[in-house]
Amino acid sequence: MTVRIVFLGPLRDIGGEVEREASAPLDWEGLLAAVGEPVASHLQDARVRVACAGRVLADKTALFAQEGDEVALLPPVSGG
Amino acid sequence: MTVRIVFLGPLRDIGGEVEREASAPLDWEGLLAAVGEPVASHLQDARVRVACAGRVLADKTALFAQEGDEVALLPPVSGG
Amino acid sequence: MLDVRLLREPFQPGALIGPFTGAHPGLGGVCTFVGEVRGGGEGVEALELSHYEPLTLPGMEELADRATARFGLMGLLMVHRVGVLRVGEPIVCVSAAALHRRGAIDAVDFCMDHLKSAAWFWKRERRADGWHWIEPRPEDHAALARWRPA
Amino acid sequence: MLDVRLLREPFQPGALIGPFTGAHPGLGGVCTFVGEVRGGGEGVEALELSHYEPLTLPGMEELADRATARFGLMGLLMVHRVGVLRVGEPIVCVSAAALHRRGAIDAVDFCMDHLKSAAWFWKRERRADGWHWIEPRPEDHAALARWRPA
Repeated sequence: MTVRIVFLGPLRDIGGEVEREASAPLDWEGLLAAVGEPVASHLQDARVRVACAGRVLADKTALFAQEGDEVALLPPVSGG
Repeated sequence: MTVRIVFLGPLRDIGGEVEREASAPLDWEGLLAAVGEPVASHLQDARVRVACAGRVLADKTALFAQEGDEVALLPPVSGG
Repeated sequence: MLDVRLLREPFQPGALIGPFTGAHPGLGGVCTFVGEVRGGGEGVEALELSHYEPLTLPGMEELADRATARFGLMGLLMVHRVGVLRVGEPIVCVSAAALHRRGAIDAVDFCMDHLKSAAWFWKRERRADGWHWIEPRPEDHAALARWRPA
Repeated sequence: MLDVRLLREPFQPGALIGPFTGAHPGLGGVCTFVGEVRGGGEGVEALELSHYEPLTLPGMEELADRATARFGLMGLLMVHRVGVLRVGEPIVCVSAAALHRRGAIDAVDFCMDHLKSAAWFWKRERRADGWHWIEPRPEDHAALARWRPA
């Protein structure tokens, strides 16, 4: 249980949790399985980005999180 | 001697005076004669406007200043 | 709140902007521009701004009215110095309060473009070799043209 | 001077802008935008801004660097609140100092468009019926698109 998955913004409410842990290594399919529905469906939305170890992935389906990495689920933003 | 002609901005240096008086009524030809060269030449520049009695004239050659009016010679502006 | 002033003495923009912002509870954003007499490399020692009393302040008030209507402002502060100014002194301060940032930012942009090349001010700079009159730069006229109806 | 901050507690923009302006002698203009939590008719009681520590501040710093280079700024102040904010509290303050007004105004416009819909913040509002997540409006995306190379 060594990858931490962090839920941001509305995904926190949708997932009903702020973070959870998953086994390393964690790829895209593993992530979808780990978060379950309905978050997995939201992750398919192109506007939802994924960061791993502090970097936003250009292609989230290429996720490959290692032991100790933090994976962040980033829905559309709204600041200012 | 009852129309006051006011020189603004660079026209003050060009005319060598801040204001002068002229006889009423004063029309465009009278204004050119009253201010003399080189100010008269500058007044021909489309960018130089003329105000009479606190209103900028749409057509400065239609000037017709009455007794007590102030005629202002307004070269291109630069604020801010 | 519409607050338009022509000032003969130095002013502190911060002392005006605080109360101006406070006068508009419920606002979404305030944009402010402060222009100062540039110093440094250009050798400017002082700046003199002259105006024409019967036109200058009424022209600023009309500009403020137009900006308020065009950008749906809650309030507008427009302050311009005249007289002799030293390097570092504020020349102009425009602050616009609106519900959304777009109106506030555009209103400041609009007012500055107009104050710069379509308001009744004449500016000259004193350099080592004397006074020089300043005309708006071509880019100032281009900036102004952006606001005209197509 | 580049001053980028993420604040968890209320702040007074005026207390930051004065020293920021003072830190740039020789400047020509300073443009500042302050966004506040809108109140009034919309029934908003509070706003919560959340962020993601590893991305948010680094992203703001990168945005500040880009704006400084793109608009030739002398200095840039960029402050954003996170946490729960009440109506009337400042959310964001961006202040840009430059030799000419164009760079200062455009830089503030650019930074606000990016903070609004391309920075790592998530916003929700509490109204009488509970919390509601806010997404950028279509006009926010359109505003952002203005800055992309053609």
